[in-house]
Amino acid sequence: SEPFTVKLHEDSFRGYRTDVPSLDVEVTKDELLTWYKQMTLVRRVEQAADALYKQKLIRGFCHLAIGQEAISVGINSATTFEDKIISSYRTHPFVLLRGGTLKSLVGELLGRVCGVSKGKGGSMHVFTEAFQGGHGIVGAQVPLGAGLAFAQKYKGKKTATFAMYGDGASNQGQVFESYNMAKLWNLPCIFVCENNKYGMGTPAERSSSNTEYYTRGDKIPGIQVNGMDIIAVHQASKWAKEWVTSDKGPLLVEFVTYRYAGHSMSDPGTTYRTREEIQRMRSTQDPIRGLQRYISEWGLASEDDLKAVDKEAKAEVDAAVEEAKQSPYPDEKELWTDIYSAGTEPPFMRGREREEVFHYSQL
Amino acid sequence: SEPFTVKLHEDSFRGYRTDVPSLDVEVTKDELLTWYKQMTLVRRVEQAADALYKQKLIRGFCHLAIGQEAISVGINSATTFEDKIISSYRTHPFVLLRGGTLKSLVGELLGRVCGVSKGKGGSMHVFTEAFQGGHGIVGAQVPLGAGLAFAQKYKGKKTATFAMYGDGASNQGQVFESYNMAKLWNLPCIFVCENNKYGMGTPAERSSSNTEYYTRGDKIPGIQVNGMDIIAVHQASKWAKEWVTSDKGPLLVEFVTYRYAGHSMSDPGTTYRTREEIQRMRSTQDPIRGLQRYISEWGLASEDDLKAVDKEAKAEVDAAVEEAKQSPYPDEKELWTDIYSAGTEPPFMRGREREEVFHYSQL
Amino acid sequence: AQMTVREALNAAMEEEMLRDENVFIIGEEVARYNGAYKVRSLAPNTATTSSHGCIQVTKGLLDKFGEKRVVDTPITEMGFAGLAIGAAFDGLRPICEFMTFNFAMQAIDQIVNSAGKTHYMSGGVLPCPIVFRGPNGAAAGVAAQHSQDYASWYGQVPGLKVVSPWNAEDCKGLLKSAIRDPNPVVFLENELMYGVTFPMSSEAMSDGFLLPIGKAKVEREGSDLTIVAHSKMVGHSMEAAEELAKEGIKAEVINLRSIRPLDIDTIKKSVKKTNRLLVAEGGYPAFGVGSEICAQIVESEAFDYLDAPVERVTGADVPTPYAVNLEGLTFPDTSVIVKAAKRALYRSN
Amino acid sequence: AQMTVREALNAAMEEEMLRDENVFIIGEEVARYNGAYKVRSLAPNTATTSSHGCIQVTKGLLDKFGEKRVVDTPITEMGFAGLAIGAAFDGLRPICEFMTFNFAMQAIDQIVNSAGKTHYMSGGVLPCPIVFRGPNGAAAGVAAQHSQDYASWYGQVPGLKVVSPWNAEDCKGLLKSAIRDPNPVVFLENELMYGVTFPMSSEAMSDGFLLPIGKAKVEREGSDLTIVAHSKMVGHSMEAAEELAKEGIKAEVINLRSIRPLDIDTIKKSVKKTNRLLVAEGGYPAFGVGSEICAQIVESEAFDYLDAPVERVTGADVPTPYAVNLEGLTFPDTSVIVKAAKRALYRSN
Ligand SMILES: Cc1ncc(C[n+]2csc(CCOP(=O)(O)OP(=O)(O)O)c2C)c(N)n1
Ligand SMILES: Cc1ncc(C[n+]2csc(CCOP(=O)(O)OP(=O)(O)O)c2C)c(N)n1
Ligand SMILES: [Mg+2]
Ligand SMILES: [Mg+2]
Repeated sequence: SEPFTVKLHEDSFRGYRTDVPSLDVEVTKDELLTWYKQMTLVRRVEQAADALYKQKLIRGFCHLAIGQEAISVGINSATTFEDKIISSYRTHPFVLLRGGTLKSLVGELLGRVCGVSKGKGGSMHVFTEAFQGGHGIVGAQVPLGAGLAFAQKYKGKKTATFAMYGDGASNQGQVFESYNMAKLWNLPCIFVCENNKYGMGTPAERSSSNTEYYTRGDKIPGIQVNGMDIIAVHQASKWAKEWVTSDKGPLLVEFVTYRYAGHSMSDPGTTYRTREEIQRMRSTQDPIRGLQRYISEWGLASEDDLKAVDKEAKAEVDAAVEEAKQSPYPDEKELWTDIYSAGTEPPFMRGREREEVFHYSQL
Repeated sequence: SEPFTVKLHEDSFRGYRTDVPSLDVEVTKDELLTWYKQMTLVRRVEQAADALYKQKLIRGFCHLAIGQEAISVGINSATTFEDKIISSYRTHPFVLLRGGTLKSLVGELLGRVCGVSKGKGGSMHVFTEAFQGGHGIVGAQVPLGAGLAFAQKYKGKKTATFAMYGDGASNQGQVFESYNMAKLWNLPCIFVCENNKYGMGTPAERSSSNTEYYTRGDKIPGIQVNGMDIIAVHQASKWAKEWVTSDKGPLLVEFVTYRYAGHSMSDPGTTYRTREEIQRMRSTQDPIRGLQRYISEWGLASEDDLKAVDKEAKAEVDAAVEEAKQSPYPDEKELWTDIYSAGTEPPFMRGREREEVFHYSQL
Repeated sequence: AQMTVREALNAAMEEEMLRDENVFIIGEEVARYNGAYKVRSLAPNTATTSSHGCIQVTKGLLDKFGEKRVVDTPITEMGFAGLAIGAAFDGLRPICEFMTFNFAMQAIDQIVNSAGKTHYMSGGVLPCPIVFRGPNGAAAGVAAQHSQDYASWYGQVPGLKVVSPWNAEDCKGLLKSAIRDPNPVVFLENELMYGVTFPMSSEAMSDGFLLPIGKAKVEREGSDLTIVAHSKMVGHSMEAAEELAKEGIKAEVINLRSIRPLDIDTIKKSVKKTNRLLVAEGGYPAFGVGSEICAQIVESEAFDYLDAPVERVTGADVPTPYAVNLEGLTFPDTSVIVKAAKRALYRSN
Repeated sequence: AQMTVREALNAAMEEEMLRDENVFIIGEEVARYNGAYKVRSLAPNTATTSSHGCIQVTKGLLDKFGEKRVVDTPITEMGFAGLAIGAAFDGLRPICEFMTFNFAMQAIDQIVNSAGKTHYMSGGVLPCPIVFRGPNGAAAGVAAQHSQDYASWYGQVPGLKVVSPWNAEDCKGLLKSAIRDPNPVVFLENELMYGVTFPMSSEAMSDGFLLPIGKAKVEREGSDLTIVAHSKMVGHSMEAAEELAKEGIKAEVINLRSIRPLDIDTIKKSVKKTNRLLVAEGGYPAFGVGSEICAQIVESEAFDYLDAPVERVTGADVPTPYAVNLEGLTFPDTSVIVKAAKRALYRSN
């Protein structure tokens, strides 16, 4: 479809040691509708996860990205599968956006063999060929991301890495260590702080002596972006990718956003913030409704069209959930695979007592 | 003696998010002569360590502070023994300045029982009641220092902690973690970067994407100080102590200095920098000669007086070295003491084979 | 009286904070956040949700002692552990909580090198009275990075004391002792146990109740076989002993309580009586608690009393998988202990 | 031909870098600094100064391969280890050097959790072909924080392979295999060995020379007693065997080479022949290599062949002291091995 230019709200960006991306964004109807569909799908699958957790079909931790959909969809929209994205445990959306199927995502949450990680990783540890996970140790993914960027540069690729972390994670020392190396070595790394205002129950001001996360890279320039506006996220991500792939060195990008649900499924999310605050964010900032408003305003689709998209997303998710539920648990042999690369294992490994021994010749 | 006011060179200080200390410094003749004596003694003892190492009487690592004497002496001059100082492995001077004797320092280097750490720590691990060490893991001492400051605040003391680290160490993540906590909690912690331009063989520009170390605390104000001028160091340290004890929160202080010798005794120190550079620093910036010039200029002591000080320092050091050499090695029982606090040990501990068992009842 | 493990830990901290102004708690979400960081535990005989991050372990302490003494930190394990150690160097008595010991791995240099070795390296000048505590080992369904058992790692380090309690009395008495100990103590809790209720003697309810670090407890006497276990595995061992009893086998169960110092004397004494030894633990098999106990027994006079090989029941040698069926094969339970116990008695195979 | 251990390591890296563009070296002072970070080694039969920080191990590689492939880092172990792992996730083959494994403790979360477990947690999606290398255990006179042996810690973790070579052939053949291995390999060198010269077979000199990870080597055959050792202790064990031979005792010496996988089969076979086992290592005694080998032997059919308790010769259970006389009591040497060996043969006591 035809590209046209829209104008972002003037508060969409703030810069530190740099100008900000243009507020004029070229988009197409197809793009906007795709994003709408993707964000809707993401929300639906998170809602399904919520339900599955409550039915005790998902174990352990389960962190939902509801409210933050514009970020995954917007970053993805600005990248190809050659770019790298690495993030924390709140990353179900990237599976859908970057090569995984609904079934493979839900299957992972249920610990089934159809899961993206064969059921071995669970909600926090999801990966695809084009999404480097899915990491549960807060902050650890940031140097890993710098390493992905290092490899891109090493290989002479004109691609970017988005190394993502939260406002809470931003205080981890290894984040600063990564900034420093990326700047010293001019790595094509975009450090993305997904500032959803809380790290678990701790508001940003109580964890971070500077809550303007885009300014925390010292000599590394940064921009702050309205992370609730998919078009702003798209524009910023495109601009950031352009920045790092034109050898200007690393960049910090802070997306200001909000998580609607608790930190993880077991957190009601209302002891450390007010219901009013949550309600206000939902009603005034919601990224899906925001895009919906744009679409209507610009006459790109009717309300019914969008409702149909939503309905379809729901149906797809429901179907995937059913399919995933039919998927078997991993075969018991899978306990032993992937500890080492196939073919390079020791002859055998030990189970819980001396007679429980798995010989790889059994595979 | 009578206080009088001297004026520092206008380049002595630089500020980040703060004004700088006054260039007018009130000093007394006694102070200046004391500092001269202390710096001289420090240098002499380091030279003795150099010789002892070459005689193979000092084992392992041995890091000398020659060239950097103004920093330990200047910080010490601005503090009492109630203040805390914690630093890395280049810390022989603090033993002398803060309660240890020459003999106890040299004894430690030689691994004798008279050593400040009973011979168990060696050159890198020296401690006194008023000096909290002496730490060999680069960067680890910085959060420890923040913790000392935390305790000072907890106990309601109006004292300060100087948490010191090098230009190389400054990139350690835990340094940034410490900055952040100190700022969040308003700790009376002075983060002191002793920038001697190199971390081992790596010049500052190759380790640090920002080499203006005093600006790296983000929201924490900082000052840069000419670390080769004892009066500037004194003034800055006094000002810094005043800052943190008046509840203004933490502060960064960068002392720009230079190490004349190699990184440690086994480093000739000339492969990664030129002999000319070293020579230039020695001849134009030397802290002892600098103070000597002030003293002569202001007529506080004759050249002969100062020579006598130097001679006395040398004699004292020589005597201490001889005494320390006479000190026995630790008793074999000392292998087992101080693993746990006395009286709280397990009944016994194991040596190298099952019959080598030490029973604490043997003590 | 009865108490959950969580309540016992909470009581221990409260009592010691009342007793000594210098005791304070520091860690992530220890103060303001009220029990929201939970992982659902699917283990039988635990509440359906058990706290992760121990928030509920420190619950109420903020209200009682204020922000000065109950300190929420940023997510900076190395930094706040180091800070707590520094505070201990100055004579405070920090209780440094890790949401789990898996996250403490980021801080392990501070725990081992700064806390564990500085007293020695300073010839006694710098003391380090500190407790590092939090859940160790696996919770339910949290996968490999969140499920490691660090008992043997910390247990290897001279300078540290390492405690791994099982029930509510253990937790109360040992945590209080750990807080009063002038040395760094690593206190390894088990998240799956937090919600479990145990009886408490009136002695254990008192605020003077202390259990000695470094002493194991014979939880059940027996003459046919010695089962040594720590943490959650003590419960499984007790269940296993019960099952074995049905077949007339009298198992002695030793609750290790401390990993360092390791109370080998109590084990030796038991082995001399039973002539058979099984060690049960939840961690990886290699270089584990069972290996060390086996080695110490073998090199002692008890070796001559062994009528069967020492049996080790351990976690499987795999990174913990998420899928419930695979996870089930990863950690030992009562039936695995029973199986190995019978083998030691030559009643199976 | 002859080579020092240092030269062998250097050659292994050079050959593999020539062979595979994706191999690169990253660490502190690996590139520009030429061998200046040294600690004086007072061990006999080593040069008086031996390199610490392995600079000399990477010597010359910068000139040959340039800054792209020989990368000096800031002093940020956690960060650069994580970065190297990330690069491995994308298919590069980093050799991540730590000045010593004592400093790697700051990065151990990355090594264990990110490198060791991600392949499993991702069901095989993210591979991690990386080598972490550097000196492990004690150098001479560097005190407690700089002297720890991490063999058993890393050896405990499924997902990692762990190598602990002794001589120049080991170093060359095993490091080359480690670099080609598609899994994360922890490669534990010994600083006191860097300067020691060993003969090299012509096979070992060739650039196709690979030794299999996970296989031990019988360095000396014997029938009276099995001595198992790794790293520097292999040398002491060989000397001990020589001394024992003077008294007519034929000791078999097994060079373990790998800690994980642990080649228990070779040990079992030997024990069945000799009926006596001694394990020598330089690390702390508890939860060590000796403990694990003892446990595995005891629970195997070899148990029935044991005519004497398994002997463990280890570092003493103390934080390493600086003073030369105390340090001397901390680490085992040939005489301690001889003593324990004779005891196993009932020739002493
Ligand atoms: C090293 C480490 N410490 C603590 C935790 C427990 N934890 C998991 S998520 C989290 C909060 C992170 O907050 P933030 O970075 O803001 O991300 P968000 O959850 O808001 O997306 C904490 C403390 C962990 N997983 N790893
Ligand atoms: C964690 C850690 N990594 C590496 C080392 C090895 N090391 C000792 S001193 C040093 C250089 C430190 O430089 P800097 O901080 O500038 O201090 P300086 O020696 O110049 O006083 C290094 C890399 C160490 N001791 N600890
Ligand atoms: Mg957040
Ligand atoms: Mg320096």
